[in-house]
Amino acid sequence: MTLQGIEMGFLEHSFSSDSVLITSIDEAVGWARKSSMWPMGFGLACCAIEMMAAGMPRFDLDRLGVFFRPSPRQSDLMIISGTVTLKMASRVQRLYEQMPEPRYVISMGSCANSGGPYWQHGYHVVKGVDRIIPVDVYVPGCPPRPEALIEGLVLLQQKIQHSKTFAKVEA
Amino acid sequence: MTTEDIRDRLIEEFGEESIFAILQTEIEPEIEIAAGAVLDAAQFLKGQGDLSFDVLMCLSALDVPTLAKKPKRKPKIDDESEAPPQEAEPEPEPIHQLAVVYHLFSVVHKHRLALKTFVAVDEPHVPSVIAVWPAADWHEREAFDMMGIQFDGHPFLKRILLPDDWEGHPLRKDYETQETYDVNDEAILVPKHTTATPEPVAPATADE
Amino acid sequence: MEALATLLAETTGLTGVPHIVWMIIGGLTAAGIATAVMGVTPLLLVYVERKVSAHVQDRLGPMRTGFHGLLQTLADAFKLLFKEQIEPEQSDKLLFVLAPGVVFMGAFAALAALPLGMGITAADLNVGLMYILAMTSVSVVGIIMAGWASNNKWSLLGAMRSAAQIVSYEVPASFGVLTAVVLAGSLNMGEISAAQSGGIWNWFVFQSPFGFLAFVMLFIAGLAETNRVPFDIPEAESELVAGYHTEYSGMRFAFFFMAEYVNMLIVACLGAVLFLGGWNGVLPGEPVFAGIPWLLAKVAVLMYVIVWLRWVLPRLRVDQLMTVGWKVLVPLTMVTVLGAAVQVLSPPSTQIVFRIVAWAMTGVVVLISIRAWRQTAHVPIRKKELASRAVA
Amino acid sequence: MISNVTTDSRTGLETREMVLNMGPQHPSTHGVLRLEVVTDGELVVKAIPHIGYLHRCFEKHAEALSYQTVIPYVDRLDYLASMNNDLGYAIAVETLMGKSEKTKIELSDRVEYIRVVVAELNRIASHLMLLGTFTMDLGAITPFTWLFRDREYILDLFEEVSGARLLYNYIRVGGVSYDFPPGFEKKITDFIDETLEPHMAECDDLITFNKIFIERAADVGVVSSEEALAWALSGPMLRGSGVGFDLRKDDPYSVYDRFDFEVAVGDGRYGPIGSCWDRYYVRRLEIDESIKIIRQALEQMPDATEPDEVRSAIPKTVRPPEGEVYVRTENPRGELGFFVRSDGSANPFRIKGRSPCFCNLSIMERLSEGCLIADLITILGSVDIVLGEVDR
Repeated sequence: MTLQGIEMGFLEHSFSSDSVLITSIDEAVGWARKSSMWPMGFGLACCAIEMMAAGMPRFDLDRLGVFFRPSPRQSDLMIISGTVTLKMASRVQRLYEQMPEPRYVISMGSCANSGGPYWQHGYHVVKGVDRIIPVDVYVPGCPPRPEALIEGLVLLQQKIQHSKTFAKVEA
Repeated sequence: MTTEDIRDRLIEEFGEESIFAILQTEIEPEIEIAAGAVLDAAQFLKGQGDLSFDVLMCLSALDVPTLAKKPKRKPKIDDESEAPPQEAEPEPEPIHQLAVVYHLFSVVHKHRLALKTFVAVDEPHVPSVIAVWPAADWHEREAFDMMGIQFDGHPFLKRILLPDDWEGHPLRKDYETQETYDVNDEAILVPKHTTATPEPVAPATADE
Repeated sequence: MEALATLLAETTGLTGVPHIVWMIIGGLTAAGIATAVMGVTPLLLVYVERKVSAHVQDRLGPMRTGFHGLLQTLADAFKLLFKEQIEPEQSDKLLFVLAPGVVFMGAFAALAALPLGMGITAADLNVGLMYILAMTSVSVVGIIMAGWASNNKWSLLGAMRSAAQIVSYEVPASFGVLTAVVLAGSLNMGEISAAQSGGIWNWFVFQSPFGFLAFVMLFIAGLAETNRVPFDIPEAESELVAGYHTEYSGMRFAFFFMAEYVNMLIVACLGAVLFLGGWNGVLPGEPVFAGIPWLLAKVAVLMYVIVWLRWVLPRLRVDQLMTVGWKVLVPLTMVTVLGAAVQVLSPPSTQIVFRIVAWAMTGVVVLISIRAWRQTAHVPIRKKELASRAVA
Repeated sequence: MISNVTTDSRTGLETREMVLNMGPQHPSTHGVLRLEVVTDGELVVKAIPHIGYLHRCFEKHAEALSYQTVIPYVDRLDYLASMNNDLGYAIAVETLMGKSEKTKIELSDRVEYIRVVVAELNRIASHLMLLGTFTMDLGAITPFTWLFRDREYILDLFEEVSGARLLYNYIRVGGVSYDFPPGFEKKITDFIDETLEPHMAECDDLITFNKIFIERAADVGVVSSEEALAWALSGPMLRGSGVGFDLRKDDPYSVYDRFDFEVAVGDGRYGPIGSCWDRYYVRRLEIDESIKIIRQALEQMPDATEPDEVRSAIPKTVRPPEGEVYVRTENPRGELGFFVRSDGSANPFRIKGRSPCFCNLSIMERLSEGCLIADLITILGSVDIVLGEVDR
């Protein structure tokens, strides 16, 4: 597929080239998406406390338009905040599948990145959430400070802004 | 009431074939008891007014595979009373045993006691004490999950922490970590402590 | 619409054009205005809600999208437009797609009869009030459709709760509205508002203690009908995930969201028009064009109270909600209707007593509210309040 | 699936119980708890907790690591009260070391006081979090943000002393990792005087004595004192039921016997003793008691005599003599016990953590019988679970 992987229905094949119009539409859509990232309010472990702290008065993710939604259907972003265990893995996968496109994943903390401190003897720990779902941004730390999570969100914003929805991408 | 007194009371009630040595006196008074006598002893300890151990603080399971290989461990703890039968033999075979420890506390008298029982690993049967202390419910399920101890009379003895399809009992000393696990019919690699590098899945929403 | 057509005909001076043309043009204009209101108001209200909530909670709220986050909800809406719309596999596809439309339509249709000023109504109906009450109840059908079609147990529970709640609170709301009808002697919103002209002392809240009580009851019932805290049990986030719209994504979810805010607007508007004097100012004899700002100001205050309450109160339980509705609000609103009738029939010389009681009640409630507001509203205000209490 | 079918004798219609799956992803299961809820409409027939979604193999790790390096894993058990966990573990290992004269560790008084101060500060932080999440479960969002803001100040203090915000790794076997920085005592008292105490008064105004809040929480999830003991409940769960048992008072560890404080007990002010409100209020009062302890500890604390005093007692390799101990301390959530068995080597032979949440949660199935879905959330909130500790 030459166009980007996102299903856009009738819009998908109606633009043929990288015109100024399409570039501007891309920019506008990118702006809207990056300004309004709604993560799923979904905590796993210790990192979830820091994720909550990031949404609370001191750090206030609402400044960036980040606004926690309880239902996966209404969220754009999943923050894997903590250790994913084998028992939990299928649930995480299902939640990811329930989210509508375009969807993004931030892997927060060492456990989600690679198993972290539980790498060595964790017989029940998934050694990195990227074994089960694709990840866009990794935030290191155990647990990452809220500032680190905000940095991760800003990185994801940049990624969204630069991605193309309508314009052709050189293969 | 000292630990000796409690042991004497227990021996009086259940006989010497069920109640064994005091394993430890300072900090944590601990009495060894035969697996078959656990439930009766529990009822006795809770019911007697001057004992009234009304709280089961903790129930722990232990795996003691090397116990018989190091016979000098036991005498240090126990000095005067008769030793457990499996340790009385002069040249013991290495026996793989499991143990269950009950930590009891009495809110009324503010005294505590630990009961310990040993079972063979191939027939790990201990009577459940749920009827005496309801708190034992989840503790026993956990001990079953982690160590594979069968609590006879437990109404719902299923795995509690691990998934139902898990193989083995991870806290046993001879447990081998399984290498893959099926998540939604898709095997996930559970790498052992090696230098294997994880292979990330390609993101569905590709960038650029 | 009639008034608008006449207004258009008079202002343009084209008397030769047949009246029906003006009716059509007027209707389209009114529809255009209503659509614009419908589209813009929720955007604005969501922004206000997020800002107010942030300030109540010692936060800043949206700051990065536009000046002080002014474009935040625009970005949200734009994003939702370009979002995948999921239809769950096991869902009832037709109902699932229809439900947001029905909910949206109910709120949208009710807007038609809302007056914004003297004679400025899309449809100036004789039974405007009954029409609004009927239309706001249509959305409950949509909510049940959504809950059923989603094939999700949380959605179903949310929808059932919502149905029970809206049907229950329709009764006290109607009685509350009826009190104003009795006091004014008309079902037409314009005439009810006109009956309160001539200064602040003629507003129903100040004219009659029953008017004031009915206003409070109507406001509470309105909170319940729009699923706002403390009556937000149909979408109780901590209990039912997101209630009846758990399975909705993208623009369909946005429809539910917008309908909720338009319903809030309708409740605030009803309260202002029926009891707070509508478009009449504080002093008698104000110019006609001052009507719209006055009405908007009153609506804004009521909206602020609705938003503020949401962020400082816990929520009731289902059975408590029913208790409040059936055992407290219904009898009390019945009393207000009867009381209003008594007041209307009693001789003019006794009216002064009713007025004094009404002023006293209003005063007490306003004072309590201001104190509560100072404790919760905004950091600097709250700090001052804390300091003053520490001294005392 | 457990599902009873009852048939109406007149209409012949079948009524089937609905099985709801609450969690592991649900806004108010406080992590990854899963409840299998059998409901009859809004009524809960039974709720069966399923745990283990965060089983991180703590006990297996502990067997493979040396005594000091287990501490980071202990931190991650109850990640809201790391200091208290560390304290419990350190005391357990020190008691085990004390079994032999050779390995006995003598702690200086300053170390003991530092431990008490940080543990009590962490207790406050943890309770602030609980009060917040509990009110959020009941639908009030603002108290949560306010209390979280106050918690941040405590985290600032911890950051200064240990370098970390959440998981401190601060209390070690045989001491603490660093002494207090200069002027730290004053910072603590300033924080308590100027921030914590006024803000707690504010919290009481906003939520503790809120009518709706009391209606929701009192008379719900009542645990009698006999039941609490039989199920081995501990901490605020036990004290809320009217049993004044606090390990700091009844089985003092560290230097807790030197302080004058009271044990908060549920008094059934609104409804029966042992309700959710009682448990909430016990935690609220414990914040005040912790403040008392901190003040006394800071007063009694001896000055630092030499720079490395707090660390000098830590041996290079901790090798306790053979034996077993079960040591319990009062965690914010209740009795945290560590069963440690040593075989004389540098690694523990077996560590079992007796986590308070694990035991407190086991009564959930009993408590949930016959309540409403909304009450289920209230009860779960009042149990105050941290899944890291339940699942270990």
